[in-house]
Amino acid sequence: MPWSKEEMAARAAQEIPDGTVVNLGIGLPTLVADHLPPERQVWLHSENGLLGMGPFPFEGEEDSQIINAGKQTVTILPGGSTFDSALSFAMIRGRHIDIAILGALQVAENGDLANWAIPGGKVMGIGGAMDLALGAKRILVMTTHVTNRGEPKLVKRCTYPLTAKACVHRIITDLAVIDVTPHGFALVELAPGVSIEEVQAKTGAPLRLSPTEEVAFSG
Amino acid sequence: MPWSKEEMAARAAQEIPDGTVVNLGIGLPTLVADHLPPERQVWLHSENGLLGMGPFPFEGEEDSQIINAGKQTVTILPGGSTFDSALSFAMIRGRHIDIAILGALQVAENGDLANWAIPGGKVMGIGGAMDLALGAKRILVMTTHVTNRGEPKLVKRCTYPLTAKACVHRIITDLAVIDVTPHGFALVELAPGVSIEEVQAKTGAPLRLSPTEEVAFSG
Amino acid sequence: MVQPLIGRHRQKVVQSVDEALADLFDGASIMVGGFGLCGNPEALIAGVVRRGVKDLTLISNNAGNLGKGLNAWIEAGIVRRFIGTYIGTNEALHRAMAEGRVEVEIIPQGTFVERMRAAGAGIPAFYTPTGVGTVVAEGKEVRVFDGQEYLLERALSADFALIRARKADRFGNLRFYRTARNFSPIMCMAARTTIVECDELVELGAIDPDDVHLPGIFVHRIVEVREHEDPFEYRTTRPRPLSP
Amino acid sequence: MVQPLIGRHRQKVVQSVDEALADLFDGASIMVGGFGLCGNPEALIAGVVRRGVKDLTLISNNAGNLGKGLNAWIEAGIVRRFIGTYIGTNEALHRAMAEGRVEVEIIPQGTFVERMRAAGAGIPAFYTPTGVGTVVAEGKEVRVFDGQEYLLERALSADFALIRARKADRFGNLRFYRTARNFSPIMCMAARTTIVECDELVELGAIDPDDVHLPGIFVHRIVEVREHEDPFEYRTTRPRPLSP
Repeated sequence: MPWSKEEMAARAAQEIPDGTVVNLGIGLPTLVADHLPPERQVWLHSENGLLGMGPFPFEGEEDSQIINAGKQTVTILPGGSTFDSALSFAMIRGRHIDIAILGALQVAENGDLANWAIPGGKVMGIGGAMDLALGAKRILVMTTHVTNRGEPKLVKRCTYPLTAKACVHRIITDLAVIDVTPHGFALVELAPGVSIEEVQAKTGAPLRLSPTEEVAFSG
Repeated sequence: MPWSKEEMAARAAQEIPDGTVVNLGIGLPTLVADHLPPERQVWLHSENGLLGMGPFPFEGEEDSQIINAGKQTVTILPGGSTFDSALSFAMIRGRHIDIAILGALQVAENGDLANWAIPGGKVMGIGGAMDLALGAKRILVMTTHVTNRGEPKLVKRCTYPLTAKACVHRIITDLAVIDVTPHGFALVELAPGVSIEEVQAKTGAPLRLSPTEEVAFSG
Repeated sequence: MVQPLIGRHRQKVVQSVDEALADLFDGASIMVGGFGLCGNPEALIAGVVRRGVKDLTLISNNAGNLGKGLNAWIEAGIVRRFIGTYIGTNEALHRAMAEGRVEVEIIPQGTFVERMRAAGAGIPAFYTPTGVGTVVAEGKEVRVFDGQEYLLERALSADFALIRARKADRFGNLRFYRTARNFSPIMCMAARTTIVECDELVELGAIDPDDVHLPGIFVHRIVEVREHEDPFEYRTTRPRPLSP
Repeated sequence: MVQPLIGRHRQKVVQSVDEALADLFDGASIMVGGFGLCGNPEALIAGVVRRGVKDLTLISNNAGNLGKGLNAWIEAGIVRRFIGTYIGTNEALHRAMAEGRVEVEIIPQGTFVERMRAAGAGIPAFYTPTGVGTVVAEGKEVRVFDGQEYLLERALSADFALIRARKADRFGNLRFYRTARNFSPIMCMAARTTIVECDELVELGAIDPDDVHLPGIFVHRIVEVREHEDPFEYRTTRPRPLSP
């Protein structure tokens, strides 16, 4: 059975070591925060100028001047700091962020990421996506394995406008965990009850089954 | 009679309008601060990261962590601020400083300034000199008219290593006030009892006597 | 002897928004602080519509949302060109784009703010890794340093910056509050004329020198505005735990 | 499943200067904060001499003065190369230069700090007006933007930064005091490993989020050192007015 969104978030949370700085993209990746065990010290960065982001506020304690990059009201943990956008993107572009978890429209087998525009669709904008994809030391992607129309999101070459080239390290979908290696996609883990054949059928590029035979990409 | 150092400083102080941000170089220019009338609101910038510098502290109130760019103990006026060197030089290079008053070894008739190194002499370093000469909107130079050995400091072409090209607007020496114009040096004012002939004799380039005939350089 | 003029730091506090905006002009480029609706100079934004200028180039991260903030400029038809990073659910802007009323230039957010910082810091151009191999690279110089490709990006200045601050003194030293800071201090540095709307005007010296977020050298005009809506864009909460 | 490692932000506080400096190595490049003797990490500077490393590249504005501060490194003969902006009356450095013991590279101060900021911000190179037409331009690309000449300058990084802060919490959020701030926050951003000597270690949350001068993301190691000399370089005073 494929993983639910919350199960995907829980699985992604396992990818976050203690003592790291992590940026969670808008949408699916935002869910990961709730699955980090309290004893694990993770510093969440929000590119609008906040490090040490806490959970959503209790009702009645919302402050419209304390938001995340998705413009949702959040809180600030002890040890948190606020700063201007130039410093915030110095953190990102300067490779000081350990992990960014991003959504995707397409990921290519060489690690190219497309996540900001659909050809012919409404222009939604770039925001911090290109800087994050390029700047964080390790890029995890969280996405459904296929589109609403059943088309693979993991492909040989992206056909949508790129966010950044060869930047993705690992992909967590509703069906599997897949690494981007120098030899293409490599299966790391399957959702319970999902077969290798199903994942391969829904992936637009060859899937290697023995990732341990290859040296994994490393940031 | 030539102006004394204090008289030069008093004359230079007349060049500073109310409501400006001014950087005073190390040495002679530092003396200008004492000649600013208290009602004139001048914000002194020190490139080590201080805006709103006040006078030297009263004895017993020195703080080794509050210094100017000459490493002298100073004070901070109400409305003063401290900041890092990157922001300090953003102020300078970004043309946010109204006036810098700098010392000089040589000034050329086209406004070239040499004030950081003597060929064959000890290397003293550049510090903030090049940024200030280049970045402040108006550059005043304070210097003795000739060297200890009687050689002109105002010259046709600098022979010492340059600080910046075509940057000087006005020069205040012990003998005169002289502008740099598109047509070379132009006399603005003489120290009392000093003759035009003496100034011309001690200046290494032609001195125009009717500055009002030319359009003055303006920052 | 030259009679000194009065410098621009002598008198910055003005008594009204209209006075603060008196020298705006048609065709001006205007930076506006804020991340979405957070940190907007609300009174200055409304004042610009009242002022009646047009053909503006708006430089701001988002251009408003939910009919609020800079949506007022889009709907008033006074923006000819928008330079920003994200549109998202900004329906006013989507409409204006579709109808050809507003030309839109989208920039990666890190490049957007770094270009403004460069303008304020006297840096005419810099290289960045962001956008290499994407549409952002079109028409731009690509250069290799130490084996990696970078794009050349130019400084981005503007005629005016309209900025919201929590506190200001009369020299223009500013304090911002929480994530309302975002692009504001950088825009103060980048614009030729910076106009600040502060919640509270304080005495010189009320802000400790070490606690000034943006020194007053970058500020040209200050107006105190005590009332703000500070709207929520997405009010998200979590359940309060039951008391034991 | 990959077993997560421990990230570098888990445990930064160390109990001694020697522990803080344990991984220094011969030939390392080391940035040291301070403007002259103001804002020096005194215990770390002394600790490096004790540590016994050599052939260092020292990146600091002045390299000490009056026999104090970084003069200790010059006199101990552990510096092979000095990159800074000003020597002035630094006799120890003048002697070492004359004797050919230390190679010196002098950079304009604004370029010096901007190159470090670039390194910390992921900018490999930028253009600056400073130094055009001077010896600083030698060997550098000159490029015209909008009719004015600029020099191409490269980012400046280092293996280590040794930094003094007034306050730090265990994540490494820092507060500096007055003009002791100078190059320190920028060096924290620029170095691969940033080691902070703080006067006072405070609890997480003791520094308000808006009052953090340098967020802890840029800090790798923290040691609390309560006693400092903080020497005067030039103690200048004015007469106290007589009481009436």
